[in-house]
Formats: sequence, structure tokens, C-alpha cells
Amino acid sequence: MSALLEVRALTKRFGGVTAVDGCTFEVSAGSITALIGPNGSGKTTVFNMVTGYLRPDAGAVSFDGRRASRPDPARFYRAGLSRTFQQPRVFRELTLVENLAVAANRPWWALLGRDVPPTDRRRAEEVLADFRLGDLMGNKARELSFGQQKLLEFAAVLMGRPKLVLLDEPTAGVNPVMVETMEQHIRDLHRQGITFLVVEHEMNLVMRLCDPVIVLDHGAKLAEGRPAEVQRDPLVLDAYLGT
Amino acid sequence: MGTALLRLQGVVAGYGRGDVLHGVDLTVEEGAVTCLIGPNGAGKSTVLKTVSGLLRPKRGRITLLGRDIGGLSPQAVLSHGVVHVPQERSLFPSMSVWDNVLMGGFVLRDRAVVRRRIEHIADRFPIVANRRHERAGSLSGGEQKIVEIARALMLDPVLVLMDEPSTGLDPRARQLVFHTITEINEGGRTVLLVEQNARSGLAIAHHGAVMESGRVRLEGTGSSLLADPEVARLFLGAAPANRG
Amino acid sequence: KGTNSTNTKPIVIGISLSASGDFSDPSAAAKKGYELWAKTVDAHGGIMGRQVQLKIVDDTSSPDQVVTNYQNLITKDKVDIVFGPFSTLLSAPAAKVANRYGYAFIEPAGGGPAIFDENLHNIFFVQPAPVVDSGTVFANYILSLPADQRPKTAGYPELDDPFAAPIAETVRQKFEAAGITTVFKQIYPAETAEFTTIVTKLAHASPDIVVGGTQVADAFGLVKAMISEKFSPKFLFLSNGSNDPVNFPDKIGASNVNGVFGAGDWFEDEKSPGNAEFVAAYHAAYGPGPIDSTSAEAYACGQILQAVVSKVGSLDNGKIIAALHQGSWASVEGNLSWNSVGEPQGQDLLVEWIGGKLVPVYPASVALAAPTIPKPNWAG
Amino acid sequence: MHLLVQAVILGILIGGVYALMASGLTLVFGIMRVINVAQGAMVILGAYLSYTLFSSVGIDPLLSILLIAPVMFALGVGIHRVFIRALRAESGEEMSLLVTWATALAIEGVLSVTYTTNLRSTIPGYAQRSWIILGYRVAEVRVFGFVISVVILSALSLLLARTRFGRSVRATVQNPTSAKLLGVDADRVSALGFGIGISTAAAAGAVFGIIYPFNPGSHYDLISRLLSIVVLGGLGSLGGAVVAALLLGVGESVVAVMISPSWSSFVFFIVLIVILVFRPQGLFGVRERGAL
Amino acid sequence: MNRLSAAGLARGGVVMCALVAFPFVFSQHWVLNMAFFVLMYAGLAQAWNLLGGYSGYISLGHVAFFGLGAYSEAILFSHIGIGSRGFLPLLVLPAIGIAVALTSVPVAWVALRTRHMTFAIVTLTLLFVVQQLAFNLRGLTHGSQGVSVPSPTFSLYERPFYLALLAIFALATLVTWHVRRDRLGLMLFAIRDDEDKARGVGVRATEAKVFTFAVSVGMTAMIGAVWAYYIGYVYPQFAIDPLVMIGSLLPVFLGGAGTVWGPVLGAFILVPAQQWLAYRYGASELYLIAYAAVFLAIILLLPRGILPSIADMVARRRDGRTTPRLPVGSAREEIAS
Ligand SMILES: Nc1ncnc2c1ncn2[C@@H]1O[C@H](COP(=O)(O)OP(=O)(O)OP(=O)(O)O)[C@@H](O)[C@H]1O
Ligand SMILES: Nc1ncnc2c1ncn2[C@@H]1O[C@H](COP(=O)(O)OP(=O)(O)OP(=O)(O)O)[C@@H](O)[C@H]1O
Ligand SMILES: [Mg+2]
Ligand SMILES: [Mg+2]
Repeated sequence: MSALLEVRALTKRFGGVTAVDGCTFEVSAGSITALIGPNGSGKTTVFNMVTGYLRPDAGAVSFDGRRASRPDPARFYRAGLSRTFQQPRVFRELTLVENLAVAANRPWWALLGRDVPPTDRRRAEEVLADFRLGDLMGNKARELSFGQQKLLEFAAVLMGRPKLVLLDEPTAGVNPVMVETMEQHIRDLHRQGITFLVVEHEMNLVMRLCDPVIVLDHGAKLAEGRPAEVQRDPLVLDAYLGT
Repeated sequence: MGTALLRLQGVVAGYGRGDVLHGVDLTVEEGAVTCLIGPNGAGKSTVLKTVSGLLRPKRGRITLLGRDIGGLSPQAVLSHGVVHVPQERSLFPSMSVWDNVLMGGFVLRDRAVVRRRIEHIADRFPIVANRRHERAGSLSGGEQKIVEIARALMLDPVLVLMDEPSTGLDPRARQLVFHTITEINEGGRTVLLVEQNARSGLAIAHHGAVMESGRVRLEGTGSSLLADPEVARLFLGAAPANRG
Repeated sequence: KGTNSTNTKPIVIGISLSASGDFSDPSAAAKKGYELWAKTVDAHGGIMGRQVQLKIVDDTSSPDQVVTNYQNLITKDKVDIVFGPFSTLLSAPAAKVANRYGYAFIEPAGGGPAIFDENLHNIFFVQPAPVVDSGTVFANYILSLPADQRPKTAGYPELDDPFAAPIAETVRQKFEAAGITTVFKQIYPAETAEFTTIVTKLAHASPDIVVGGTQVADAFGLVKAMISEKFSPKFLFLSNGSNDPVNFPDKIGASNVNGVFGAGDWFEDEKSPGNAEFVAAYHAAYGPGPIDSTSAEAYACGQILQAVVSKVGSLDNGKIIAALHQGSWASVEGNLSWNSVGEPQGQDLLVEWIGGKLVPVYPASVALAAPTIPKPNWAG
Repeated sequence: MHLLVQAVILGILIGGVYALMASGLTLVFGIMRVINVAQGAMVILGAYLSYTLFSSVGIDPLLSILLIAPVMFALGVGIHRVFIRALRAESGEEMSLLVTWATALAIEGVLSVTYTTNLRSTIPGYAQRSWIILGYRVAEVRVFGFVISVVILSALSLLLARTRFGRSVRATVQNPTSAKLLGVDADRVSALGFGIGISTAAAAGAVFGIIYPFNPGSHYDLISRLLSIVVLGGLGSLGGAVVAALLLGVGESVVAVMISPSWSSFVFFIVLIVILVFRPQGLFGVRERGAL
Repeated sequence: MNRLSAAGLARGGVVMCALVAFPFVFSQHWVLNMAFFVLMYAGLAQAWNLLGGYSGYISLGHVAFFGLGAYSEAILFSHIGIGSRGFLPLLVLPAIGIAVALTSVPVAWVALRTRHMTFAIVTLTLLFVVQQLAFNLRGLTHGSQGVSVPSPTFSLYERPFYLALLAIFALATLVTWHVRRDRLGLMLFAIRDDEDKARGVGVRATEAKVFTFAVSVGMTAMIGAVWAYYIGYVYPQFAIDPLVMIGSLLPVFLGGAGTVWGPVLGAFILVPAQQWLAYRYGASELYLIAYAAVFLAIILLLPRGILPSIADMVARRRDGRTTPRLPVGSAREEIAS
């Protein structure tokens, strides 16, 4: 398997805090890679740099063999990079269906076409029904509960045709039953050839779903390997899992 | 134990148009940890908001030790000894971590008490001391959650409402939080906990309640709900295959 | 219409003035003049036996509203006659509306160059001279001085405004032609509130004579800054502001006014036709105290209308326009006559503050005192 | 050279007065995310009040601040009670622009009716006096104004940073819901904060009235400058407002003296745009981590 | 959806027909003059709404482009001498619109890097910058002397101006109406809610904003050009006037920002009210106070603007009767048509 995403010596400082410190790892095409680590270890910051929300202080990110020159989330997205946020971000004044329609990847010349073309609407209705949001699809997104907003964000990822999906704690605040649905979707997409990079604190899910697992601590890579290996690694036990 | 501290009877509430709670009945016993679980959008957070005064119930009664607190302002509810840690981010992002925790004791007039408490908290949650001058908004998601919980300990409440305190926490921090909840409870305070991490939540709870579509569907002791296969299938998900 | 001698309906005169905004101050003075004239006429039996009724509406100092107002006055309320609003900025668009409907546009306050460039035949600016020429009388006076008293260097602070800067520019051209060196010239924008910077630089250049192309507010600001910067030129002329008998001493301090020149189209003690009557009526109506010349200008509009209507014996605007272009017309502003685009053909008078009073000092024919030069230092 | 130094000195003094006028604006924004477009009108109102006290009762305009400030405070609290609070809920920033703009109009209207639109200025004995320091002329009023600015601004920043009230004010604006949950009376705090912001206009107005002639319409020119200052300094930052005001003062006066007054505000505005494009949060504003 | 759009189109058609017929039914000058200003502000409000209402970028500098349009028209006369006093000056409008739109692109690109209040202030600053240029570039604009535009001699003077404005207004409304239903509109709404997130799901935010800005100010400029020809004089302080800016903003918020007919409704109520109040009661000096009071009352009673507030009321009433949630459909459409 070739590397879809390569992160080289990535570094980000905020004032005195070094959030990410020379972090290097790869995500190979077709994998479901986990990125775990204690609170504040820099996982979200890595995501922000990889998806163009933050400019790295040093180091480089290359996606699909090309090095990203200037950070621009929209371009990254169109290149096939899609993400969710740890704190759910939805378009609060748009309806659920519209939220999903925005995320549907359309060429620029569709700009003057319909806002929600029938194909998008059908797809959106399907996905929403899967997450038990079907009844609410005409409601504004700000009327959703916390967990429902997370689900909506996740659903938006399913609208595009991404190559790599970055999920930031997708299951936080989501009901365990719904987590299973989510897992199912991830596996389906994975079978269709989509690669995942998942930040998650729910170890059961990580161990079931992901391979390999990368462990971050203080902004640098601490360990990497098969789930079972990582789970036994004394460094990881010490820094993260605890006993 | 045994006497009802908080009692909701037929509470109906909502956000502007339409109702979200369609008659909630719930009893929280004094000195117990009660855990509320249920699917996303069931109305769990709405129950807490209605109790703490962020939302005004349209119908029904909410009583605390027999006194009616339904429809009081959040300030008034707080003065009855009810502290609410909401689910959304609730820190003041441009204030320092330390000032945030200080704000937790805003209603305390006695400076000495404030100082004693904050030092105690800083001991227990090192992040409060280590990052005291940093702006709270710059912390990571999990770090913010910890500070929120730390802040809630500034007061000495009768009842603590916690809305999914374990979201976004790493395994250690999660243990610390559940441990803290148990400790608070052992200190004589009553806790009403909402958790999606239902297994861990029910595990430390004396009492559990399951909500669905704006109503309480099931009640029982924490362990009995955990053991119920129907509850497990509908609300807890498949039993974990390999526990970490 | 209206030629029927049995018609006893009042003659309605439409006027738009500014109750708010930039031009509300002078508008208030104009209103006094208009109303005083109407009252006086009515007391004397009106015009052609008909009473005069003013319909004054507000334009909030906005050109859109002024256009709307004259539209409404002419086409909706069908007034017989219109008089002008305050400021060239508003008079210009308003004159076009009046012109469109063939109304004579007798106006007290639109004398900037722009309004005459339009070549409108219906405009009559009721002042002795077009605004650009209001400094000419001062220039003539200075150039009439013997060579040893004449200033050598001059400074020109000029407000960027259609009827301020051009006045100073006209003077500057005359002075430069006569060999007075320009050592300072600065145009400042209309919203300028801070004059210390300008005066600092002016004081640095230290000209013998300062010719300010000013409006009212900036004139006060400029002088106040000169006082606090302790810069006192030998001659100081301001195109506006210093000719205000009420506000000038009030704003800069009564002890500082002496020796400052200004230009005036009208003066309280003037012997112009009907002036004594006007002044008396004014004091009777509004109490004692100095009179703003804008009130006199507005009053003069009425006088001229009265004269022309009596002469042509009708309210027909076409006839009025034709008549006004012939001969000269008496008013408190003097005897006025206009060229084909409405520019008056006379000359303003030069006034100076002497002994705390505003006195006409030039030309000699109207002077009540001799000019005192040089200007004394500021009292502080 | 002499001219340049003189211009810089003057600019600093002008800047001091602008800092005072802008402080209320930035404070109110910092407290409740309300852009108070009426701040300029409030300054003019303050100027009229001190003018009246001076011309009718003979109270020194600078001393009169002590009398006017409580009046303006009450006015601020009243406006908050009636208009601003009603808005707080959803429509937020844009609506507050409109409400405060309407308030400005109303103030202008009331002032026009009571005082007419004639230009006024307050002229106490020291209005036109100046000191000569090292050969440079420094107007006394401006120095007084500058000192008053410094005092008030320091008091304000201490109040916000160090006191319990200050903390509750900041908390309320940053997260009203959780402030309420911690026992802060958000309405009262915002009203007080708004009142304090408005009451700074008393001092600003008294000083303004001595230095510049004013009429009810003067607030239009004022507010655009004040807004620029506040944004350049970083919305909500007191220190930023001071620096930006000094920058404005010095910049304008230097350009006015060295080039032409016609270009001075133009230059300032261009500098403002350029800075904001590279630092949208202003000189001293901080960029929030947001929801990243 | 399609049915709804058709209904909206029909409604729009009826309104437009009535507006076209208007100057042929009423021929009093003062009525047409009033109608001219109503349409002018309706057009300005609509053009502004396209950017401000949809994307949430509050521009306080649109009137700078109004002025640019006015000066373009005046300069075409005075410097290039298009000479005609007839219809030619109205026929050049599209050229002016396009030229100004293109000129605005770099400005928009720079200004739109800032957000929220900063954007508002930057654009306000732009207004003053352009006004100062109009004052200071005397060679081109004659500075404070202003530029005169010769008046035409139309048989019914106001009618051609009215019709020209109506055409621009119709264009603005059509654009607004279409954008509300197309993907561009969806993107602008997404940008208004959370621009960063929108970028993260591939929205070409910069392009969308700059394009919308250019279209919006292009239409604004055309209106400015008509105004200049109508009034006959272009002075810097009137062509680029903060009061005109406010006048075109108020209808938007009064009627409901981000809706198609809200700004229009707002202008149809506000402009006659304001002109009438000033004409009728102005001299009593209470005009400003009355205007402010009416305005405050409206804001307090209908905080989100007339159309959205009415939509809310209707929705609440409907909710009161039937317990279930809102019917499935777009919440945006509720207030749209
Ligand atoms: N904008 C910022 N300003 C200052 N510090 C920051 C900023 N963003 C992140 N940090 C710091 O960088 C560190 C890493 O933060 P990050 O959000 O990447 O952690 P994380 O691994 O995602 O943690 P969590 O599991 O809690 O979400 C934290 O200590 C945080 O305080
Ligand atoms: N601000 C709001 N406006 C309108 N409806 C809302 C709002 N907040 C929540 N709701 C609705 O109320 C219902 C209950 O929401 P609540 O937040 O109580 O759910 P919850 O049980 O806490 O869910 P979660 O586990 O996702 O936090 C949801 O269906 C949601 O659609
Ligand atoms: Mg994170
Ligand atoms: Mg919840």
C-alpha cells in the first residue's frame, strides 16, 4: 500500500506552547488509521494543519503525492480531503438537507443551478434516515441536540466523494447504538476504497476498527503499529491508557 | 437515602415552537447518583436545562426538597444549591484558566473560602495550576472539559447536574472524572448525571433512568438496567468485544 | 392665471429650507427674513390686493429631498411662486426643477459658480455680486494702499467648498499679479475640525496678510487656532464668518475681533431701499440684537417679487422672468440687476471690526469709517 | 524639523482626546458585542450638558464631568433596559447597529429642538491659553484633556481586569449562558457596563466642547473616526484603542502639516485598510481559537 | 419546489407589471418623483441585500459605488461629451454597471479578507476614501465644485428615469430571487453561518463572495448613474453620502434581510414615509425624533424584519394547532416567497 497522506516533521507553536512537535507519520491508502493520544497531545492541531485550517510553523504535508503549498481548506477538500470537527460545526440556519447539500461536491459551473438538486436530496434523505434524523430533515440545524449535530457532521462526510476522511472524535456524545451505525458506514466506505484517519478516545472502537494505530504524545509520535501491539506497548500504557 | 431530593412531575418543555419534553416524571433521591441515558435527541439535556432554570417548563412541577423551583431564574435555582455543568462548551474563552475557575465561585462572598477551594481544586486537577495564565479558549477539547468540571467544584451544592462530563476525555481523565463524581457523592452531594458512555455511567450510579422521545421510559437501579438485555440492545449497543 | 382682478385668494409662495443637517443654521435665518417680509407685505394689504402665504417645507439638507420638495410645491401644491433654499448645493438642483416648469427662481443663497454655469434663464441671485467676487472688494482695497503699507507676503487657507475656496483664489490671482508673494496656500476639507495643524504651518510661513476662503464654522475654528497659537497677521480677511455680527464675537471672544475684515452684501446701517423699515420690523419681531445678513437676503427676495409683480401686474412666471432681466430692482441688498444667467452685476462691501462693532469701510461711497490697519494683536 | 516635532506633539494630544472618546465605544463592544453607533451622539450630548452648566451656572466644564457622568450613566442604563436588552437574544450585532443608530438620530433630534442647530463652544478662561515648552507650543486644554483620558482609561482597565465586577462583565459577554449558570445577573451586568461605557462620553464631551465647536449634527464626523480607531486597535481592547487613537492623531497631524489636510484622513484610512487586511483582528485584538 | 418557484415567479410578474404600468396611469410629476425615489431605494436595498442579506457581510460602503456610478455618468458627459440629452445616457448604463463591477473586484478581494464588524468598518472607510478622492481629484471631478449633468427634455420628465430604474430594480430582484434558489445562494448562506466550515466542505468562499460583491455594486452603480442624470448635479458629499447608505440599509432590515421581497417592502414603506414626514412635518423640527421613534418601535416589535417576523407568527400559530414538527421542506423557503 502506498502513502496517501504523508506528514513530515510537522511543528506548530502557539506562543509558549508547542502543540505539535516534529510529528511524522503516514497514512497508507485504503487503511483505517487511528490517531490517539492523551488530551492536549496535538491530535486536533495535526488535523487542522493537514486540512489547511492552520499554517504549520515547520514541516510539510503531502496528500496524494502532492505537497500542499498554501493552506486552503476548500482546495484540500476538492482534492479529496474531508473532515469532521471535534466540536460539531454545522450551518445553524440551514436545514439538515441543505447542510448536506452544501457538502456535496459540485463543480463550479453548478453555481447557478439548483440549490438542492434531486440527486443530492435523495442521498441526503437516505443518510439522515440512517441516523434517525429523517423526521427533522426540514428543521434548522441549530435545533439539534449536541449528539445529533455530531451525527449531522458525520453524515455530511458521506455526501462527497473524498479519498481521505479525517474524523475527530466522531463518537463523542453519540449514543452507543448510533455508534454502531456509524461504524457500519465507515466500513462500507472503506470497502469502496476510502481511507480514514480517526482520532478517538473510545478504545473499544479503535481496537475493533483501526489498523494501524498511531499514538501521539506532547505533539510527537510515541508509537505506531497494530492495535494489539500498541495496546501492550509500555510507553503507551504509561502515557495514555493508564492502568 | 430514600427521600426524594428532586422531583419532576409531568414536565412539559420546549424551545419556542413545539414541545421537546412531553411529560417527564423523574425522581432523584437524596444522596444518590442518578444516571440518565437515552438516544441522541431524547431530551436529556433539556431535562437538565429545565431544572437549572435555563428553560421554563410549560406544564408540570419541579420540586427540590418539596419546594417548587420550576420556572425560577438560573440564579435563583443556583441559590437553592443546584449546580449545572452543561454539555456545550461553557468556559469563558478569553479569560484565563484561573479566572474561569474563580468564576465558579462567583456567588461566594468569602475570599478565604474561595482561596481554599481553588487551591484544593488545583491539587486535584493539575491543569488548573499548570496552565493558569493561559486563555481557556486555547485549550484542547478534553482539557476544556476538565476545567469545566473543576470549576463546578468551587461551590458546595446540594445537587450537581452533569451533562455528559466524560465526552472527549482520554481514558485516564475519564477515570479521574468518574472517580471525582463518586467522591462528590460520598461527600454527601446528590448527582444527576447524563451519559452516553452509558455503561460507565450506570456502573457508578445507584439509580438509572432511560429517556426516549421526551419521556422517561424505564427506571431501575444502575446494575439492573445494565443487566437488562433489552436495554442493552436498544440503548447501550452491543457488548464490547474486547475491553481495553 | 391669476390675472383676474377679483381674485382674492392668497398668493402662495413655496420655499424649501433645511430644518436639520448642514444647512439648518443659515436656513433658520433665511426663514426669519422670508416670514418677516410676508408679514410686512400683508400688513400693507398684500400684493395686488392679495395676501401672501408662505409654504415652507423641510429638505433636511438633502438634494433628493430638495428636488422632491420643489416638485411637490410646483406640481402638487401648485404654488404661484417659488423662492430658493439655502446653499448653492441645494439651489442648483432646485433651480433645474423650477426651470423645467418655467418658474422664476428668485433665490437668496445660491451664488456659487456652479449655478451660473448651467445657463438657466430663470435664476436671480439676490445679492449684489456673485459669491466668487466677494473678496474682490477687499483685494481692491489692499491694492489701493500706498506701496509702503501694502503687504509683501500672503497666506491663503481655503475651505474645499464651492463658495469658499474660489473667493480666496480670485483674491490670490489679483495679489500675485500685483506682486504680493504667496507663501502659504492650503485647501482643507469640509469636515476639518482640527485647525491647529493648519495654523501651525501658517504661522511658520508667517505671511503679512491672511486671506481665508472660509465658511462659518471653519472661520471660527481657524481664528481660534490662530489665537491659541498666538499668530496675528497684519491683515486678516475671511470670506465668511467674520461678517457674522452675532456669532463671531461669541465664538472667538469679543476682545479678539478688532481689525478683522469681512465681506458683506448687506449691513444693518446701510441706506439701501427699505432697509430702515426692514431693520425696524426685524427688531420688532425678533427683539434687539444683530441681524444675520441671510435674513436680509431672504427679505430682499420678497421685495423684488413684490416690485416685479406690481410692474407686470400678473403672477405669470414667464412675464416675471422677462421683466427681471430688464433694468435694476431696488431692495435692502441695494439696486440689483442680472445678466442672462442670473449673475448679479454689483459689488459687495468691505466690513471691518472696529471698536467691537462691524462697520462698512470700503468702497468709500458706502463707508461709515476708515479702515484701521494693521490688525492689533489678539487679546488672548 | 521644528514643524514636524510640533505636529507630533499636537498629534499626541489630539490622540489623547480621541482615545477617551473611543474608550467608551470599545468598552461597550467588549462588554456586550454591541457597536454603539450612538457614542458620537453621546459625546455631543455630553458637550451640550457641560456647555449648559458652564454658560448658565458657571460650573467649570472639566469639573462638570463629575455631574454629567452620573446622568449619562443613567441614560445608558435606561437605553440598555429599553432597547438593547430586547435584542440580545438572536439578532445580535446588526440589529444593535440599527438600534443605536436610531438612538443617535433621536439624540440629534432632541438636541436640535432644545439647542437649535447653531454651533456652540464652551470657552472657559483657559480655553485659548497655551504653554511653551522647549520652544513648542502646547495648548493647556489639550493637556488637561489628555490627563483626564489617561486617568479614566487607567481606572477603566483596572476595573475590568482586577475586580469581581470586571470578571463578571467579561464572563457575561463571552458566554452569557454559563455566566447565568454561575450566578451572574447578566442583564444587570450588561446594563451597568453599558452605562459605564456611555458615561465616559461625559468626560469626552466636556473636553471636546472646549476644543472644537459643535452642533447636534457633529456626531456624524465623530463616529466614523471613533469606529476606525476602535477597529484598528482591536475591538474590545482598551489599550488598542489608545494606541490607535494616538496613531490617528499623530498620523493626521503630520500629514496635514507635511502634505495637506485634504489628504490626512485619506492616508489614515488607507493605513487602516492595509493593516486590517493583514491583521483583521486589529493591532491588539486576539484571534480566538474558535471552534477549531 | 418547482410549483413554489412558479408561484413566486407569477407573483413577481404581477408586481412588475403593476410597476411598469404605474407611470402610464399616474402622470403627476410629484407622484412620479416620489416613485422615482422609492424605486431608487428599493433597488439599492435589493442590491445590498444580495451581498449583506445572503452572505452576512454588512457593507457600509456600497454608496461609494453609487457615487462611482454617478461620477461615471457625469464624467461621460463633461469629459468625453456623450453630448446627448436624450436617452443615450440611459443606454450606457449597462456599460457603467459592468465597468464598476470589474473595478470593484480587486477592492472586494482585499476587503473580503476581513469579516464581521471589521468588514463593516473597512467598507465604511472605503466610503470616506472614495469621497475624499472625489474631492481631491479635481481634474476629473471638479472637486467640491461638483459636476453638472445637462437635463434632458423628456415629454414627461420623470418617466424615462423611472423606467430605467425599474429595469435595474427588476434585474436586482430577479438576481436576488434566482440566487436564493441556486447553489450560489446556498453557499452564501453557508458562508453567513460558518465560513470556515464552509471552506472545509469545498465552498469556494472567496470566489462566491467577490462575485456577489461585484454584481451587487455593479447594480448599485447603475442606480447611481440614473440618479446623477435625474438630479443634474454631482457633488462629492451627496453622491457618496452616508445618509444614502443608511437609507438603503434600513429597508433591508425593516423588511427582512436575506428575503427576496423584504427589502422591497421595506423601501416601499420607508421612503414615502420619510419623504412625507420631512415634507409635511419637517419645519416643526420634530421630524428627526419622529423618524427615530417610528424606527425604534419597528425594531422592537419586529426584531427580525417584517417578513421573517410574520413568517414566525404564522409558524407559531400553525404549531399551536398541530403538535407535530414543521412539515418537511426548506425553512429558507418559508420566508422566501
Ligand atoms: N489556538 C491555540 N492557541 C494556543 N494553544 C493552542 C491552540 N490550539 C491548540 N493549543 C494547545 O495545543 C495543545 C494541543 O491541542 P489539541 O487541540 O491539538 O489537542 P488534542 O490532542 O486534540 O486534545 P483533545 O484530545 O483534548 O482534543 C493543547 O495543549 C492546546 O492548549
Ligand atoms: N435550541 C433548540 N431549539 C429547538 N429544538 C431543540 C433545541 N435544542 C434541542 N432541541 C430539540 O430537542 C430535542 C432534545 O434535545 P436534547 O438536547 O435535550 O437531547 P439530548 O437527549 O440531550 O441529546 P444528546 O444525547 O444528543 O445530547 C432534540 O430532538 C432537538 O431536536
Ligand atoms: Mg482534539
Ligand atoms: Mg444532550
